[in-house]
Amino acid sequence: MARIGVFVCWCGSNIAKMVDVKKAAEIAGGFPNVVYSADYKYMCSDPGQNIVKDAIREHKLDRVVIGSCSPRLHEPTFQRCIGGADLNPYMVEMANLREHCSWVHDDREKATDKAIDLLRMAVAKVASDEPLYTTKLPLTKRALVIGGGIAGIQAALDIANAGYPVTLVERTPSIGGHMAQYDKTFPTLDCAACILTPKMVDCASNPNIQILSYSEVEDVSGFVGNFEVKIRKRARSVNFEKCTGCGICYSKCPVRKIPNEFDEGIGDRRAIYVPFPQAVPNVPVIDRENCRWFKEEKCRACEKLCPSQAIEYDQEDEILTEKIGAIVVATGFKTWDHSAIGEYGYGKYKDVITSLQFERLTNASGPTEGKVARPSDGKTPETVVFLSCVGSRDENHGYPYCSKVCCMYNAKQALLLKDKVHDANAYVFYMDIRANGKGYEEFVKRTIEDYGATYLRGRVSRIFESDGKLIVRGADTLAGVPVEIQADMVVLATAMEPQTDAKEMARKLGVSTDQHNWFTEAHPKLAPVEALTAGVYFAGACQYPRDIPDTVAQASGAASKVAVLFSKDEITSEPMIAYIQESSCAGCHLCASVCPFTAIDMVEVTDPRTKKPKMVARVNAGICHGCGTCAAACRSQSAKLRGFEDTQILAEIEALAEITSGF
Amino acid sequence: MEQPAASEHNTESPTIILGVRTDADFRLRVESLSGEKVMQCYQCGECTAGCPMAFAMDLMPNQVLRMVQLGVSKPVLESSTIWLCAGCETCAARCPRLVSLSKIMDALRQIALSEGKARERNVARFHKIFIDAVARDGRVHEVGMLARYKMAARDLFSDMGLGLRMFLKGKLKLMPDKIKGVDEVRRLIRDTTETPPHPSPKRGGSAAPPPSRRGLGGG
Amino acid sequence: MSEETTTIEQQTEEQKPKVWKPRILGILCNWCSYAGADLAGSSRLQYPPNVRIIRVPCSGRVNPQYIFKAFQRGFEGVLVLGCHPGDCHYAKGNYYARRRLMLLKKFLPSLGIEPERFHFEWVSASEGIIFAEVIAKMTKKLEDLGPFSGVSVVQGVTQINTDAEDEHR
Amino acid sequence: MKYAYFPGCSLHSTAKEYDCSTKAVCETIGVELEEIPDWNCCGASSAHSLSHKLSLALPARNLGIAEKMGLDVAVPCAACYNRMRAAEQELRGNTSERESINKILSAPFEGGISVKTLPEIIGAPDLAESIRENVKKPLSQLKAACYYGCLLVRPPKVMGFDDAEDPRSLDNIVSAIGVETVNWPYKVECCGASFALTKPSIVVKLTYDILRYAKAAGANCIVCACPLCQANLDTRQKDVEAKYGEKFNLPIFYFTELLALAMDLPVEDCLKRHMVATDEVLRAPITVGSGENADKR
Ligand SMILES: Cc1cc2nc3c(=O)[nH]c(=O)nc-3n(C[C@H](O)[C@H](O)[C@H](O)COP(=O)(O)OP(=O)(O)OC[C@H]3O[C@@H](n4cnc5c(N)ncnc54)[C@H](O)[C@@H]3O)c2cc1C
Ligand SMILES: Cc1cc2nc3c(=O)[nH]c(=O)nc-3n(C[C@H](O)[C@H](O)[C@H](O)COP(=O)(O)OP(=O)(O)OC[C@H]3O[C@@H](n4cnc5c(N)ncnc54)[C@H](O)[C@@H]3O)c2cc1C
Ligand code: SF4
Ligand code: SF4
Ligand code: SF4
Ligand code: SF4
Ligand code: SF4
Ligand code: SF4
Ligand code: SF4
Ligand code: SF4
Repeated sequence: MARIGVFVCWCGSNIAKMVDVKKAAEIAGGFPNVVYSADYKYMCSDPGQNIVKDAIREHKLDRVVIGSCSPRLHEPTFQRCIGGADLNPYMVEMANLREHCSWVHDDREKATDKAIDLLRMAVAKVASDEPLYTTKLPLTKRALVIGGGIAGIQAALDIANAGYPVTLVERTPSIGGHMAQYDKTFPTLDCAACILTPKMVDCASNPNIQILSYSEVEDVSGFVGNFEVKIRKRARSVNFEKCTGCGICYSKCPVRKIPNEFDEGIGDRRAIYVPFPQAVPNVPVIDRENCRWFKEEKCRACEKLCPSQAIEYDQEDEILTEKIGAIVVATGFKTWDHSAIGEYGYGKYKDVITSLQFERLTNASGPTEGKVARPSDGKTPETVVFLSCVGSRDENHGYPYCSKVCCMYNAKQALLLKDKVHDANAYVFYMDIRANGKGYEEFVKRTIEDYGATYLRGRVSRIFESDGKLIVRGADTLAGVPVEIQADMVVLATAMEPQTDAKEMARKLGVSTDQHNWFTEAHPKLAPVEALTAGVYFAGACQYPRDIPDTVAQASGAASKVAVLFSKDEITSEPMIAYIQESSCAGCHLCASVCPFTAIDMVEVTDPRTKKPKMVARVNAGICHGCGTCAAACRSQSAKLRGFEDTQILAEIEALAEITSGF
Repeated sequence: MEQPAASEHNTESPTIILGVRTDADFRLRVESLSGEKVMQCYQCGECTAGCPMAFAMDLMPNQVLRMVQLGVSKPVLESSTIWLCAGCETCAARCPRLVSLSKIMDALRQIALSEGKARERNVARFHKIFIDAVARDGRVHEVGMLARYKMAARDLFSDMGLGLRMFLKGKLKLMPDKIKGVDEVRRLIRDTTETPPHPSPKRGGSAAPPPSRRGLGGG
Repeated sequence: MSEETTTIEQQTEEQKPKVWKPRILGILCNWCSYAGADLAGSSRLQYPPNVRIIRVPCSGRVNPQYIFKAFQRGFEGVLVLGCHPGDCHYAKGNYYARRRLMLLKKFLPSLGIEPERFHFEWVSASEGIIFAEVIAKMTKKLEDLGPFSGVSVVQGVTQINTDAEDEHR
Repeated sequence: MKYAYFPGCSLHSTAKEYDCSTKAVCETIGVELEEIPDWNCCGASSAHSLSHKLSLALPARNLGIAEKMGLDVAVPCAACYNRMRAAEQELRGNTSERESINKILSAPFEGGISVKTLPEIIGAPDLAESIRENVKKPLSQLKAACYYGCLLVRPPKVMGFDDAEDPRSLDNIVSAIGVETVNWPYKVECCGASFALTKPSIVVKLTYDILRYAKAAGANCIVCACPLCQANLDTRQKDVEAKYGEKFNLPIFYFTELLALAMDLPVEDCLKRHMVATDEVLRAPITVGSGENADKR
């Protein structure tokens, strides 16, 4: 038989003014299983808490009801309080007599009635409270970072420097991501290589970081602290240990004219290649689709020439299995394919290029060694038109959202053009200039005022070729006129969009994506780096378009979340989570299908009665957040939620059923 | 030709008074006639950039839309622009916000006509005469229609050479076709226009201008 | 114990002839709506004293049998309040709640319960005013509907939640 | 293959040559055309300038009659096609509008048939063979700029049979009869047809641009599928030349005229009606002696 104590708080006059607290305590004293009741001026004060503790000892109370303010305010206080009197902290319920009663009613009699009812409900619920215990789960202190752009690099370095090992998985042969493609970065015009390559080298030399380039995540299972990750290390055809990075192989490979992905197709690479000279790791890969040996069984020149005998044609893909405690997703973005726009020529005009291509054209170590030259004939363009929002803010062809960084790199590129080709004309068509960062507005101003780029407020309706020129038909809505520019080159600020396999990656990780396939954070403001799935974090442009400063800030945020997680030796799981009563579970999968966190797996067990195997649901305590959606879904009442059992909620309803008349 | 509305417009201060005199219903009326959501436009100007008629317009297409967004009707309804829109749909095909400005232009022409505010009278007159011709015969008879238009526009001599050349090439037919179902066509026209045109009773079309209405044939 | 209960019954007995007031059960999610009700309190908004609130972690926790039980036990109205779409603390528990409870609402007439007696709404943590209004409106609506004669056909309930009903009786 | 034929007002007067070449070509390649009895004007751009409903109602009458015939409609004139197709699409989707208009119609339109334009019909893959078989004299002396104008392809969601920014149907058809086509930027620009009478100065400017870009792309003629485009480009060419002091001398062909020529069908009468003389380009660098035969006709 439960022994319940009820304590009614006055809250000074906050409750006592409208509720007859003495009467309430007195009546509550007579409820079933209540062996003690009292009232006091401030229950949460030290003397108040001592009254509770003393009564627990004196009257051998095993559960407690506090009639006071909202449990959202003081539940932890009273949990600690009864814990101090050696009761399980979850054996307390609160009746909200202040926010839900004394403050909202002006009829003392009715408020007192209501207060008594609220106490009655709390007493009914507490009677079936069970002691709850937090569970400790083991924790593997190794992080996985997926994607080796600036986001992944920064996150890996921060985690490694906090003292935890990191596996950094990058799909391409080198880490560096998009930032490695740029010459200068806004708003300070830092040389991208000068600030990025040291970080890349740090990654490679940090003993806590294992870089797996040319690799991909195949599969992720488990839960926070206890993930098991399968990684496919694609066959490089070059022995990682033996290769010294001398470069003889790729300077001699006879297959030359392969458009280099890293150069956005403007420059060429060989069949054996490193994507760019500062690549990390500086070990080439053989592109088997283009290599003559793999295609025609001819050549093997690289093998003959390699001074270190590093070429291994018979390498195969390897699958590594790693135990991982936390995952940072930093897979970045790709740019939108403008060949969807007919009025801009369906991507057919050679001198209509993307901003990423322009980055390569201005890069001192790029295909033109930093000389701005138009792709069709290599001539230096005199008039270059930059178009904003190509595929962004465009529901007709592309995406409704703003890509956030293009306004700024448009300014950067117009500035770089004027810097490199002094008498060039730079025209920038824009709809709004979104320069909302530290020093950004000033940067745009510089481009316009000091460098003389011409900004035109409007969009371009048509680009076509005539007489060796690109005719750009736009509008200047400020002047209220159509504008025609005869250009030598047009640069399209194409939208940033999620990686093609983002949805697939989300599925592997059990995280969600929005309608455009950007990864969804747990809360847009208060949990911007966390996934809803515990132990998974986002960094950089995989979550939404963002620039380098934001990316780095978020990457460090994600890294510190990982460090916080790893700073404990075990994972403590919340006690108020779901569990399954396996004896009655029909294995119908309904609970698993509604769980917002995919915390429920179906497992095979032996039915204790029939001794036959059957499928039942099992809640993964590391993942469950305790929402109770499963418990409401289960038809056989087998999925249950600790702390909010059906029996308890029904008891609260039942308690009021005794009152037969209106309130 | 005198254009009282336009001169009034020109002498007025260009300041748009909002909040006080804004014709709030104007936008809604345009929206319901056109079926387009006017507020979707974010004033990028792509319509203006691609409009083949922009060079001849007094308000740019995006400006027309802006005025509608603001609920300012007078400058729009009295503009040449709405009559110079060729309905070529270039704007609608390319608008990044999926607004069909050409449908909005249709709606504005309809409102301007019903309020007698058509600025480009010849264009408005032409459309009227065209539909009058359809109401007369069920088909358009170019010579008759041309003659009526030229009379109404008091513009008998321009294009005379062209007309003669076309006539000599056998391109102009002298006698109109009249279809059997002309009554049905007249009913269609009467029941689907706010103010139905009045087909002249005499076959073959006299040179008399159509019945005068404010802002239309009245001149 | 029995003494006190008698007192209450006497009290309520006395009130009964004065004014009849409907009894409302409110089931509120912890993160948004319960907090909204708290805000109504901290803002000292006044609303009719006929509602009794049960706190659940999420509107997705609300099992339809709670609502049937409440009607069976003589409540004149039941309210379920949850976070606005997109605001759910558990991402999408409220979507499940909406789906389930809309279905339930359709069922009510077959049990002889006017569907207006059940109300489902989104109330955020900052919508204390809306919470107070919801209670006031619901009270008014139920007063207009008059006392509830009780669940008429019980098979319906059994169809939806057979095991549950028996287990907890 | 049989269609309900809707010639439209122009093909009965200013564009007779389009009408007769269409009929001749269709007969030859096995497309049967049965004129919609007692058809009425589609309303052109005037109807929708006055009343949206009227712009649906006038085509609806023709559609209703065609539905009674049980045939899809073949429309040679791009302007009529645009109006008929727009009405068809809207009336099929908008039940209440359809019903209210059907009340006035003697033959109601219920959405059972659809409207096609001639380039769509003749350019259909299954007719390619039949066209190839009938070509007697490939017109390889021609280098054509195919001009689609606005109404054939826009709005793309309604017209939709060809690309709105870079349509290819006419190019493909005339390529099949040996005509070389040029890539040029003014394929789908507007010629201002609806202002032919009211704003000649505008038409002259728009026409000038079209002619200019066609010429710059190296074309020696323009091919079109619309009587309004043809009329503008052909009849106004003299005015353009006078105003801008530039000689173009670009004959404006209906694509059906070229098909007929290539198939050696009698189209002499058609060509006589052109304002810009056609014999020069047709005679030009003669291949396979086709020019002579054409002259004899
Ligand atoms: C033209 C252009 C110019 C720009 N200029 C500037 C500038 O001047 N200043 C500035 O602040 N910002 C600039 N930005 C924005 C900048 O590029 C981004 O902020 C930054 O690159 C985001 O870094 P990230 O690491 O999140 O993504 P990314 O740079 O895209 O890196 C993602 C990495 O993940 C890898 N990856 C992807 N999928 C997988 C997978 N499944 N498995 C393993 N690896 C994977 C990719 O290969 C890549 O290496 C510019 C953007 C563009 C388009
Ligand atoms: C009108 C307005 C509306 C906004 N609306 C939104 C919105 O809808 N959504 C959104 O995302 N953002 C919004 N913002 C931005 C948002 O307010 C800021 O992003 C956010 O408040 C920043 O939080 P903070 O903690 O950095 O700074 P603050 O909120 O400014 O907090 C700083 C705190 O530090 C204290 N403090 C200052 N100096 C000292 C000192 N020397 N010693 C001790 N304490 C000190 C201050 O008293 C203050 O409590 C809005 C901003 C404004 C102005
Ligand atoms: S417990 Fe709450 S109600 Fe009681 S004194 Fe403290 S604040 Fe006031
Ligand atoms: S594979 Fe051999 S040749 Fe190529 S870079 Fe490495 S060591 Fe040099
Ligand atoms: S074997 Fe392949 S990669 Fe090596 S040099 Fe030859 S083609 Fe190049
Ligand atoms: S950042 Fe600027 S250019 Fe890019 S989509 Fe946004 S507004 Fe357009
Ligand atoms: S819903 Fe219930 S019965 Fe079905 S699998 Fe889950 S726990 Fe088992
Ligand atoms: S309580 Fe919520 S999070 Fe936990 S298993 Fe059930 S549905 Fe999933
Ligand atoms: S193109 Fe569309 S969005 Fe842009 S100004 Fe014109 S109507 Fe508005
Ligand atoms: S439809 Fe009218 S406004 Fe639009 S582009 Fe054509 S002429 Fe201009």
